[in-house]
Amino acid sequence: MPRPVLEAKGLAKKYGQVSVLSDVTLDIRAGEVHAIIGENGAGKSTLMRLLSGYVEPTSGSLWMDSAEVVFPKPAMAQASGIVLVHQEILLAEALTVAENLFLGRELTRNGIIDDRTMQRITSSKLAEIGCRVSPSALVRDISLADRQLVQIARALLDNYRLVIFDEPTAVLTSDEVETLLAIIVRLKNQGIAILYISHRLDEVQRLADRVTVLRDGKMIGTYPGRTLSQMDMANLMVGRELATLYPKKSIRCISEPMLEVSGATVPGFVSDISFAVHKGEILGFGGMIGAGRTELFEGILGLRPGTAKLRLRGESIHIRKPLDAIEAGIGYLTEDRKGKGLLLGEQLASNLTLSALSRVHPHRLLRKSRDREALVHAVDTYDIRLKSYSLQAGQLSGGNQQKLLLAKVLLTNPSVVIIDEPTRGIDIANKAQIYSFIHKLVETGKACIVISSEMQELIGICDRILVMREGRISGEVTGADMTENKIALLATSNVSMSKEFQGVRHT
Amino acid sequence: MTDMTAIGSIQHEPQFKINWVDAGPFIALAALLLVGFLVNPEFLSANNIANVVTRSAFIAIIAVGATFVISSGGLDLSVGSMAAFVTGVMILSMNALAANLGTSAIIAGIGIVMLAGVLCGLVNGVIVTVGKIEPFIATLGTMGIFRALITYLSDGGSIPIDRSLRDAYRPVYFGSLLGVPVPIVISIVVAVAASFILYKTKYGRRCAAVGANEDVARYSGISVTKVRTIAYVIQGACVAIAAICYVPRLGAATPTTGLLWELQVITAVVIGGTALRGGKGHIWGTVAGAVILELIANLMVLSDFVSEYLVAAVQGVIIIIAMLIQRLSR
Amino acid sequence: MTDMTAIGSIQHEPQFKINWVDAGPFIALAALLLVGFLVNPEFLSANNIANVVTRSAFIAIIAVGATFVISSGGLDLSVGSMAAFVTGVMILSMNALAANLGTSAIIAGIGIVMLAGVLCGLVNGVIVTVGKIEPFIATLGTMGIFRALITYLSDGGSIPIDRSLRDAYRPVYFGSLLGVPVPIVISIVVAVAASFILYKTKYGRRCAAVGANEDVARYSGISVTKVRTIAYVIQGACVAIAAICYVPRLGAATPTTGLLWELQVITAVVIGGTALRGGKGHIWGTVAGAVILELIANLMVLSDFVSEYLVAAVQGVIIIIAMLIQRLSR
Amino acid sequence: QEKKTIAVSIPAADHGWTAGVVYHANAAAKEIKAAFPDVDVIVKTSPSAAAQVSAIEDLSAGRKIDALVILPHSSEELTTPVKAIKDTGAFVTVVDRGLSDASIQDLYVAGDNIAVGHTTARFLVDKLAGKGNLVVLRGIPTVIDDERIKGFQDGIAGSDLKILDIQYANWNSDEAFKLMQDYLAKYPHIDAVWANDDDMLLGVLEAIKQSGRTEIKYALGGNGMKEIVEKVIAGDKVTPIETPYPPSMIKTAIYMTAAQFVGQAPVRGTVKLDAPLITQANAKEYYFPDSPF
Ligand SMILES: Nc1ncnc2c1ncn2[C@@H]1O[C@H](COP(=O)(O)OP(=O)(O)OP(=O)(O)O)[C@@H](O)[C@H]1O
Ligand SMILES: Nc1ncnc2c1ncn2[C@@H]1O[C@H](COP(=O)(O)OP(=O)(O)OP(=O)(O)O)[C@@H](O)[C@H]1O
Ligand SMILES: [Mg+2]
Ligand SMILES: [Mg+2]
Repeated sequence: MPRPVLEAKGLAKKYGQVSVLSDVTLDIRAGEVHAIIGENGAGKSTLMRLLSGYVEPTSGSLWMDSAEVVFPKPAMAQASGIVLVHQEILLAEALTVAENLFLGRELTRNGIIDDRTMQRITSSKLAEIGCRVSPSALVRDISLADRQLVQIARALLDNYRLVIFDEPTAVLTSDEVETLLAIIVRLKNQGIAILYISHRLDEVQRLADRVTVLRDGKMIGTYPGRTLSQMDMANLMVGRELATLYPKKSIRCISEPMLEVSGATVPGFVSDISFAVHKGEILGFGGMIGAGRTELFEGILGLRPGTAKLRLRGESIHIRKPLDAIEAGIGYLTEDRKGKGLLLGEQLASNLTLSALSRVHPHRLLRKSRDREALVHAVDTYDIRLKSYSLQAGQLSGGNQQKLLLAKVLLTNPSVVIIDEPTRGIDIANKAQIYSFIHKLVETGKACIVISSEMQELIGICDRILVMREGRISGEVTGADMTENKIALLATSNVSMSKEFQGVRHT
Repeated sequence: MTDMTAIGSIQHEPQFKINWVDAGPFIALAALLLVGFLVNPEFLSANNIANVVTRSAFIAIIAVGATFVISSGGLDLSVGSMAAFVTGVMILSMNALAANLGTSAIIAGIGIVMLAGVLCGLVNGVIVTVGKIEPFIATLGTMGIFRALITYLSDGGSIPIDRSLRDAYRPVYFGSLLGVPVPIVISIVVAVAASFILYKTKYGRRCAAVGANEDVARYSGISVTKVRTIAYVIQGACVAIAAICYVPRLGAATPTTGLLWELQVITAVVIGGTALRGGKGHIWGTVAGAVILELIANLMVLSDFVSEYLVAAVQGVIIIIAMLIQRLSR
Repeated sequence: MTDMTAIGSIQHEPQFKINWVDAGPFIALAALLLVGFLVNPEFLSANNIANVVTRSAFIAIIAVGATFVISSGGLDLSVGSMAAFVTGVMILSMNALAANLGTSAIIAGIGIVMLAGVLCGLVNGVIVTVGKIEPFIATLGTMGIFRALITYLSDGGSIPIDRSLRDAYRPVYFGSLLGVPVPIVISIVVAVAASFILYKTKYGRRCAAVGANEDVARYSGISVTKVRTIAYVIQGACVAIAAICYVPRLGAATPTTGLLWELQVITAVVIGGTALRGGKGHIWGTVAGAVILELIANLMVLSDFVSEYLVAAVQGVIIIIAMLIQRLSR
Repeated sequence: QEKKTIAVSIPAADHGWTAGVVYHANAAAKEIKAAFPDVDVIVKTSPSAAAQVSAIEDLSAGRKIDALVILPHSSEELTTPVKAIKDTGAFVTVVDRGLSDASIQDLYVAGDNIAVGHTTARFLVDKLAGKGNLVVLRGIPTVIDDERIKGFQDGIAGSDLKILDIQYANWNSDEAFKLMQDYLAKYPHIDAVWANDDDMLLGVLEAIKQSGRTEIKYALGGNGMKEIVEKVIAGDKVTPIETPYPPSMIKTAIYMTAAQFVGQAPVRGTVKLDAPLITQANAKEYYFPDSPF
């Protein structure tokens, strides 16, 4: 058995009185992929931050090569060969990709910054993990997925002994995931230790040599990876038997168009797209990263410059600014929860009610009690796991932030709900909850648009899927046609569309 | 499998909780009062404290407005010149009306100055939000503009209030209500109204949201332009209110009226606990900050240690120490 | 799966790219020169332009330093008083040494003022980074301190340079090198050195990173404290260099030397395209910004349209317009 | 005949007295331009010594200047630039503050700051019978302020008048108001106050009025502001006198300079304005109701 690269003994973390992690003991060996799984808020990210020097443990110790080590700063962990790829993206938006990649370890020649070499290395590192952004692009201007890839590239730049990935695939599409997994296998074969967190249990099953399960801040145990089925893992995480993931597709009467969009154009991203979503329908939007799905909807909803003709319940509406959309009853859940979704430094309640202030507080005055009621209700409905109501949004775990954001959007009581990556970073048990929630929404006569990079998810819940490629709709799949192959084909090649897709179906 | 009851015990907000960010400036204030008393017992005499607090009223009132602007992520350097300008406008119009209206020209003047303040604030707001110009530069520009306008209106000299109005108007600075000097009463009213707006209305929530993260605010359906413009308008209104208290004090507007008030105002807001990069505003902290500044100046005069040349240095040191106390007490 | 080459056809990086952020201030500068020429053809006379550019050297040099501070997410309001203070220190020590050293006292003075500038910058840096005090307040405090110190040193009057040194020192402002006035040469040297540091060294990269996102910088193993402190030290050194050019021009340090320079400096930096909230700094833009400010003042003197009382207003309007041009040209 | 240009460089109107200077300079320019079409007068104000140096450079770079009338912010800083103008052959008139090198000045119209302090001091020594407690307000730390204070201190030297306190109030009435309030809180007995400028005196009087204190026998200023001269005319008990330091000296200087070009008798040399005591008897001579100051 290879020697452990890093051992944790009795690690615990408390924030004030609240214990978020207790008595975690684990070892990570060279050349293994060690997966950590657990529900949202189980303490996975906290554990990773403890191991890599971002947070100091309340008690417990870390050992490397049979000597105790402490990492008061991330840089010291990195010096010892441990690097963390964060769940939340940590890059300086105003700097370029290459500058971010080499931040704190810039290359110089004769004391002069060597941008040429850095850009060249950046290009090749990014190409290696399938990311095509220019090294001189500003991080501000690249998509979330690309940012995640840049973050990963950062961790692969040096030869670390232990690379920790905290939900690296949450924002990636399947092809990128494949590339990443291949890289992880390669690292492992080079004798590097990998800690891997994911809510996509299929990845865990494919990759992990050992799996450690956390539940509510406690260690449930470490198991040999191949012996566990996905269902076993889910049951261990949750502590009870789980039902099926996707709700049964009910037969709903889908006829009346709810939102019709025609000629949507977003300069530089999307040209002349038309589609309609119907009452009671869940419409999926698939495609590769950069297909322009996010931009399409941001353009339609007045969040970025763009033009489109809209009809809601048959009546034409004009959306000039985001508020118009909310007032018309169109809710949009952004894919960038940290930058555009939540005020990380604010209380949960004020985050929750921010876009629905007038609904929650029908009177002139704000009342704390109404905020509180809304929060308790949301925590209950969306099963947001938290230890205290008075936290700030940034102190929630990633998945629970996502749930809070969903609650925030639905609080405006929209009749058309557009969800960009609905289950990004959400654990398997809660995914099922969110799916059933979406179903309940459309059963009450609303319409729902789901943009997702997880094809399985789209197939699992949608009635119909539109696939985008390079700013246009390249095809539509329904019913039995909804297979991963079909969608992937439409998303990546331009040959198939002529036969199967004759434009948007209007009813 | 363990049971589920372990989870789900969610802590409610502690019943008894001191908000240390809010307490910071008051602790600094208390420390200052103590030091002052040790330096010169006169410092805590009712008369002296009343004087000092009364004259901190202008800065306090304007700083309350600045709390909105700064909280929403803006900045306003023009407040001092704006105060001078609207004071000039007010006096000129009162004087013009005095012949016909008698002392009720004061009421008209108050209406006019409020209008002028709101308009000036609107101009600032529009330049910043619609023109999308860095607030520092935009309001530095309008600072020059307002200052030039008052210089122009006064021909570089002073615009004194008409004799016939002077006595009727005097109590607004020198009078008292139930023993409390009127300017203090006014600033308390302004601060109460402002905390009400900032903490109890939707607008206040939105203001803090815009300051904390513009994008999130926008995606939440908040009009950043509108919220920030309104903040500047509130600032303008506060400047006008300060002008209303100010006029009876010396009875004139001059090109030096309100000089460097902007620095004092911003300092008061920051000492009060509001971050310059925006986010939550602390109205009462701001008021405490304004009082702290005035007390420091007062302490300088009452103490005998400091050469007149070094007053500014000691003041600088005390401000830095006050900030340290404010910060450490969190 | 089909092959992947189909993706990535939307190219966002244009082949031919003018950096408009960098060009902005120069476009504003060009517009101003045009307007100036229309107002008064004398404006573009070699003599006038040389004068204006020469005297913008002080602000330009200090603003180059401020570009570091602002880029790293800080702010320095104390530069004007610091300039007065170090000028005073320099003159006093030169005068004291002149008796023994003769004109080489100037060399000694230059050494002393550089040391003084660096120390003052260090004080600012340490208060901001170690004391963790909002830069606005910290440097407002030291602004008072430096101002008081020069008042104290000069006994409220002025500190003139010794007659025996005056002529030897004169060329540093009035001389020229290959036909270019010395202060222009010095500011170009400073700007070149600064662009080298900001764009070509690790420190410069880290400076921008600290300003763009402190947390990310810290997590990347960059010492935010160190980077920001060094920025203030650079600022101090630049102030000292400006002081060196300043002395021969005015021949004395007074308590009013450098008054309100801080506003001009910050304005120059912002007009130059560096954002006040930190991030990438634009050295040459800053220099252009300083020249723009001086040109506006010059234009005010050369044009005859504006009542003397309204000069500040017109200046304010022009600054706002310059910012608009700068912003729109992106 | 060739058109002559007179450039006038003065401080910007940053408080009452300088505002008066700007007013009188503009008035003189207008009158002269109207009276003598061949003489052009350009008035430029500058907020600081450095700006004034720039303004002079600009004026001379832009056109040929036949005469310069300057009220310098400070002597040292402006000597060299004014000399440069002189070297182009211009006639140089200096007002109020002499340059470090007196040979540059063709004409010098001088105010006497030392006398402002000294005259006031002698009045107080006399009226208080050489005994009492004084508080003093200073302006902005500049040479002008320095000289007034020095004159005052020399004036009370040898008497038993004691300066309890002296602080800066920046020639600003608001700050003077606050400072006086603090003096009143600090000192239970004050016999007289001297604010070295009338702007500040306004604030002082308001503070005294508010305090209701009656032991203060005199509150004096200086500069000849019209509000204060009115008080003197009215026979005010607390402010019975005033020392002039008339901003109109700039007008005198501009006229005398213009005489170089239009008059028969060119004027050179030094014109010293004294600072006599303005009392109820002569106050009317110093009262200009139309001036802003
Ligand atoms: N700074 C903090 N202060 C208080 N509580 C915190 C803080 N940071 C995290 N927590 C709490 O710690 C718990 C564990 O969070 P963590 O981010 O480790 O969960 P996670 O397992 O990574 O979940 P997810 O799958 O949703 O990312 C959560 O309940 C969270 O609210
Ligand atoms: N060829 C390309 N090279 C570099 N960047 C690209 C390219 N194509 C797209 N992008 C980046 O991708 C972004 C568009 O992705 P967008 O988020 O719209 O896609 P999406 O379909 O919503 O994908 P997802 O939501 O799955 O990330 C743009 O911001 C753009 O910067
Ligand atoms: Mg996590
Ligand atoms: Mg997207």
